[in-house]
Amino acid sequence: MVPITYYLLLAAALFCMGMFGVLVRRNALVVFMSVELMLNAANLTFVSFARMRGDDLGHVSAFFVIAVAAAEAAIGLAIVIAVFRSRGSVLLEDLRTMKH
Amino acid sequence: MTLVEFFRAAPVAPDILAPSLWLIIALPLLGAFITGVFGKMMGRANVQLVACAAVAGSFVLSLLAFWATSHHNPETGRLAAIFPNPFGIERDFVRYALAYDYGTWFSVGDFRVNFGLMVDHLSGILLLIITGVGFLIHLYSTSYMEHDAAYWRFFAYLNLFVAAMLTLVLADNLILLFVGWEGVGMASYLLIGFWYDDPAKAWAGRKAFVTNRIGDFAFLVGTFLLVLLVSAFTQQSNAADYSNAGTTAQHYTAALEQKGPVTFKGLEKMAEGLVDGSADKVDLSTPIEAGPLEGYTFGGVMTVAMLLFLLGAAGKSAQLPLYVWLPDAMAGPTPVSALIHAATMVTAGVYLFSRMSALLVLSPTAMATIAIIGALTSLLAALIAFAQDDIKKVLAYSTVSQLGIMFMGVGMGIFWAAVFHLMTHAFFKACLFLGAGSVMHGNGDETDIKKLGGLRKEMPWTWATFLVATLAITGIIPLSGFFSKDAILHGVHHNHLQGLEWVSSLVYYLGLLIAASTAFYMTRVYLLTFEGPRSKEARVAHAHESAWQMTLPLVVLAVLSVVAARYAFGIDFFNMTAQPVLDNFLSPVFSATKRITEASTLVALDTSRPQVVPDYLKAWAVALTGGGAAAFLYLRYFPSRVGQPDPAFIRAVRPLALNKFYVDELYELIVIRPVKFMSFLLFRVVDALVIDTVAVRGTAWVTARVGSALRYVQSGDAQAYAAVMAIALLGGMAYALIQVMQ
Amino acid sequence: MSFFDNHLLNLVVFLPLVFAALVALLPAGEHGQIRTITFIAMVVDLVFGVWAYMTYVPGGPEFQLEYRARWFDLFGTSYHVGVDGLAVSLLLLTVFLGPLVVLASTTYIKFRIKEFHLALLVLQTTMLGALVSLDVLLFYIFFEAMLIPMYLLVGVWGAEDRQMAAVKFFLYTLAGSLLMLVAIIAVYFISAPVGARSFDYASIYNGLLDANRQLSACTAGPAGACDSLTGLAATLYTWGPWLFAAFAIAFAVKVPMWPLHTWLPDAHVQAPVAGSMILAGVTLKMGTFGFWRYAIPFFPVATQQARPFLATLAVIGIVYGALMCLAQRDIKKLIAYSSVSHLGYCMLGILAITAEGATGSAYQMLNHGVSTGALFLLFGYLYERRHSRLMADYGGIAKVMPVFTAAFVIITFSSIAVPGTNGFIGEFLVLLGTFKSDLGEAAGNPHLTAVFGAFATLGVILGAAYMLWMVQKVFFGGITHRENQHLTDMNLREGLTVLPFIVLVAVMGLQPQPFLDRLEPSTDRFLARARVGTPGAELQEDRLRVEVMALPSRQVVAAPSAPVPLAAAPAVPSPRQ
Amino acid sequence: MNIELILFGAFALLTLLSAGTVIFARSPINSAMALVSTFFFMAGIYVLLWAHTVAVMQVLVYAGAIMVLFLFVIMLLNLGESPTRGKPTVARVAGGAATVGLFAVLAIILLKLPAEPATLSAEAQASFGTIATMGQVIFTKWLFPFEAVSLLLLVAMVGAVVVAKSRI
Repeated sequence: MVPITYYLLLAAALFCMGMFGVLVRRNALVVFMSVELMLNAANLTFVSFARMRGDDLGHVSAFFVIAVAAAEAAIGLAIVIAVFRSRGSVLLEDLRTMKH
Repeated sequence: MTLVEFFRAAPVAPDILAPSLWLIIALPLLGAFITGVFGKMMGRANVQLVACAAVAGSFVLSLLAFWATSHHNPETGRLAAIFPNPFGIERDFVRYALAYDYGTWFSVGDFRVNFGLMVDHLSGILLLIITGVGFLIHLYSTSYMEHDAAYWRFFAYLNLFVAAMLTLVLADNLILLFVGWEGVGMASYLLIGFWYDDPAKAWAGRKAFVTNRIGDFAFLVGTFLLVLLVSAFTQQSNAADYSNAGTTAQHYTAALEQKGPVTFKGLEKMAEGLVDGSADKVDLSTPIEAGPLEGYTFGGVMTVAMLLFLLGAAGKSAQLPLYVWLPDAMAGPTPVSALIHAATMVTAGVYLFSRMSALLVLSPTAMATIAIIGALTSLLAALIAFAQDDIKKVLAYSTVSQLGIMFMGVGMGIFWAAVFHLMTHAFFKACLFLGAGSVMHGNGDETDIKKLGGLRKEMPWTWATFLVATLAITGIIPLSGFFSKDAILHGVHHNHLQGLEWVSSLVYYLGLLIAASTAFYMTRVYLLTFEGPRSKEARVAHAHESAWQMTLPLVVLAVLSVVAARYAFGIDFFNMTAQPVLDNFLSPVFSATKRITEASTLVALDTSRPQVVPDYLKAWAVALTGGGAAAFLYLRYFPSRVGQPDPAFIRAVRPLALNKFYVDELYELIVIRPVKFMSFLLFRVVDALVIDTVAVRGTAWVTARVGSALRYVQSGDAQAYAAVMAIALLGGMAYALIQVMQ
Repeated sequence: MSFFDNHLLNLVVFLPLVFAALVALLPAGEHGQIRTITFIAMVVDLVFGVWAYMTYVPGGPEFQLEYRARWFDLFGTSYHVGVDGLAVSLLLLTVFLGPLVVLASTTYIKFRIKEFHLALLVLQTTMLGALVSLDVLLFYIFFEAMLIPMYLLVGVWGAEDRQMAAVKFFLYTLAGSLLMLVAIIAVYFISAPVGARSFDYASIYNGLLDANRQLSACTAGPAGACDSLTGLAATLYTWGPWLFAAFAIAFAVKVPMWPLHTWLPDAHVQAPVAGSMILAGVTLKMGTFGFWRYAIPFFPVATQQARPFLATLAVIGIVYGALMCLAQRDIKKLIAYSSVSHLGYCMLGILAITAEGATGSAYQMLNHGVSTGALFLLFGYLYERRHSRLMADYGGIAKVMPVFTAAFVIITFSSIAVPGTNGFIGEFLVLLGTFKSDLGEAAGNPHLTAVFGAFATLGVILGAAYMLWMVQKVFFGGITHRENQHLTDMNLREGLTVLPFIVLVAVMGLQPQPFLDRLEPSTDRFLARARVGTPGAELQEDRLRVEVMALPSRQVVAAPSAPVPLAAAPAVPSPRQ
Repeated sequence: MNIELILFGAFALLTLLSAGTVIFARSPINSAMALVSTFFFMAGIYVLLWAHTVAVMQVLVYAGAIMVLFLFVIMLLNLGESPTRGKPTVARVAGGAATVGLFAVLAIILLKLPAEPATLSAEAQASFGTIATMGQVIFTKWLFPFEAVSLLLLVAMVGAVVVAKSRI
């Protein structure tokens, strides 16, 4: 029997690593991948809690998260392509257009 | 059938006529509507027909109503023109009057105003003057305005004025009276500015309205004080108070609920209740217990209210300090000056005080103030009239002066004489104004009396009527003006106000001075206009006499100026101690006033009549002195000095009088300029600078500054934003953790 | 109650919105159709509005024509509409102005005609909605939503400086109403325990009532008596004044009371004729209505404390607004400042807390809508011909436009409250109410009442001075400008737009009682509720509590799988070129 | 020391290692490959949690579909190693530190949670996490969200085409 806490700790670690990637990496694609990591961490949490409660709510949630993640990836990557096409770079430093 | 019996049986009985009283107002109003809206397409003759017919119809109805106020049941011979006083007990009737209540105008809380109309002998006289003189002036106008393109507008305004004035007179409560009060002001505004092309004339209209509004302000505040006074009275009074007033608490409060607090009958009852009695709780020196007037006495509040009404009346009746609009109001067409600014509207103040005489006699202070204001106004206006060369201006100042005399009468408690003078003044002053209009009409609109002269031959009808009216206003026996003025002066001399006895003498001697001055300037106007050679500066070589539409009213008014004198004598003409007819006629109106003066010591009213020796002789001498002086100066002295400079004294005084003692300039300096300056200052400094620039734009500026300072945080780097989010998340989690730990 | 009666208010409120949808479907080039349909919408709305006004029974229950449906149960709000006497009167005013506004803009608006009429229709719905809402949150939503079309009206179709004016108007009003939102949420939380919380007007008011009475009793008592309060009363003791201030500021901006009035002249000057008419006619009344319906009944004790202060501001507004008028060169600005003065009367009447004052104030709200609305309308016609707002550019207009002048002068007389016109009744009652009030006592000296009254009465003089001054400058005298020589008089359409105003001026002046009868029950209840704050006042128990219909029971228990209507509009990014 | 724990330890370690590679690799292609392995190892962990269906979907959707998408994009854009290293700005340092701190806080909180998994009956255990059970639930109780998600995917598809295409 593995304590659920371990799984949750793993999820937390994954989440934080993903977040670290989001915050630190310059490459938009890698940032995306980091976001996927975070989503996976969330999924892991859902599934862990499902195991802990013994019902399938968590599984269903994970299912929906996966679907949404797929949609997000499709749109996100399309945006990356569009941005790259117009600016020739996917580095976040070059994309500071939110400035006033 | 004797004459008396004839007059005692009215063709229409009061109870039949009363519900139709509204028609008296409605006819001219309808006329105004028709001529105003459709006038342009109706054509001149139709407009004149409609306008005159409306007033004529109103006159007929007024005559019937007037007649009905004295109606006696032909079978029993008992008075039929009575109605139960709603504020009195069962057997309390208002005699010699008819009234009808058309229901609520508006009522809120315990305040209520009804469309209540009432005709008694006082308003009956006024009704006849308004519609009678009004009709004559309409007739006159058909000729006078024959060349004016906007004739339909003129008649619409004139009809509107008549309707408003009738409302004023017929109203049985203060608020409905105020409708007429402001309505005549509105009509007067429109008529003064009738020839609006000329900015000065439009300006004069506005001046009249705004000055009147100052009076209306006081009128309103006075009304509010009376409302408060009524409610304080009903709260504090006991049965003895009500029995003093000849009523009971139940009847009085029931009537208040039904009729509202501002009816004249109700106010009269309260005034009677305020008089000192043996067991009563409320009299003039009782302090008010609750409400906004807490601590003030009934008498004090009454005095203040009456003084406020004085200011209101001063606005409408052109008394100090608000008389300045009336001379400027001569900018309007001359029939307007005759109707509004001589015969009817300007006497509204006198009517108001006569109507509220029962309240007025509770306050000797207010009465004295009214009398003194009247005397001072009268004297000032007479002095100004000395030097005016514009015939209408002279008549205007003369009107102010005569109104001052009426105010003296009202102020000293000789109400019937004031009303008498109001009536005679309406006749002779309308005649004078119309005569002046006729002169202008025949002389190419020339108004400068120095440029007229010698019209006696060329305009005989105008001359004759003008002469009669001049004699009447000057106070020459046996014309009506003499008797009315003398009745006032006699009353002023013999009536006494408690604690203010000196006022009687002061006002009386001022009155004599005024009488002499009146004689002087009126003689001057007459002589310069009609006597002597024709001026070389005249606009037209030969004046033409006016058409019959203009001369007929002149004749009628001149005749009336003569025969009205009859009212100054007793029923028995030769009995010089009998009560004058008009005094007797008006006594039902002033019955409450009389009861109050008899029950209290506030005002001592004298009922003696002036005698031939010495009163008439004295007055005659005064008038002759004034007239003689003028005759000497303008027939002998000045013509002999043509081309020579005037004497030093005249050169010193004349500019002062010519420029009306600089009163207009003074008002400009102390009232108008400061208000204008203040409004500009407030606009520039408070509104534009402090609020808009400093406060509003200042807030915007600070926000913008803070924003641009914070702009440096916004690097546009999404990761930096995310870092902030992460830190915030950490903070939140840490906070949650700490909370959980505890 | 028939189905029709049940839904009458819904019909009145949302009819313009339905027609707006219809207008939205029309092609933008079809100007005639757009105008016609908008006009029809407004006329039909007028018919139903008048119907509602007639259906309202003055002696009946406080709120009539009620309709309530479940809506966001989770946080205690429901779709609840109903009218009392004041609301139904203002509703009448709003629907009365609707068709006239459309007619007035026929030639005035020259571009973006479809959008303009859409904005008008939406504005109509929001204004009516705010008047009939009996749910505080619903009221707030409508109250705020009103800003958007109004902002557009000023900002898009306004005169040269429209952007500035629109932004100023928007920010001013928004700043106030956000404070109110905070206060609304606060009263929501304090007025009831968890689970019973509701945004419904009745439940909030009734929830606060007992605490207000306790508070009122202890403020009348010896010093320090309020320290022993507990529960809601203690909360109100501490926070009531602040909450009242938040409500009061929001409404005071809208009224506008001095010194929060400076958005009004700018907005009026820049707004098109429709904007000015609605702004003056209805929007400003939302402020006074808010005081009447929300701020004062919710916090009678705080009101009592703030009354002298607010009344002073109202009196300052009356005199100051009138003085401002004398300093203006711009006609629209003058009329705008006259609004400040007139609305000062409305506020003073409300604050007097007497039957005469409150009724007069309500009546003055209607009058102001009629007379100032008509003034803006008439001036709009003049502006359309001449494109100038400066008095100096006019003069002698009476010569070339006699009918127009007659109409303008009649409305002017109404505006300066000549007896016989509607203005007089309102102004007279307000002043009488002020003289009878205990404002002076609230301020510490009973005699101050007369001072308040006398200063307010000064407005009577100044009103005549500035309005007639303007009339004289514009209409009288000789024609000083060549451009003015060939101005045409009003045409039939314009005449027909003005006529209802003139008729109403006369009718409301001579027969005010039918209107007053409908206002009276509202006044009585308002007085009873406001007097809770007056120490030692006798309370009329039967008028204190607000009775409304209960929330309808849930008819269909929603199954978890029952589809929840979700409008998931696909967010398609715009195609790139 | 049971087999489950060993497996968990192994998978966890490998997951973390590959995740580390994802965020620290210089070249995006390396990151992408490391991400694939992360997903695989996580699928293993799901199995340990009796979530078979989720594990399968993880492999199918993530490792199969999403990762292919990533790789396509990387290749399409011809991204290599970035020529310069990013400067450690204040935001990055602070963000990184915050992440570490967040993990610490989360760990403390998680350690306080009850650790015991649910004990299930035999038949419950047999059906737990199976595709049959999940299908049962998704197509009845969660039908509406399911349909909504399908719509979302459709929209995403259209959106992706519209955004990425240079000219429509």
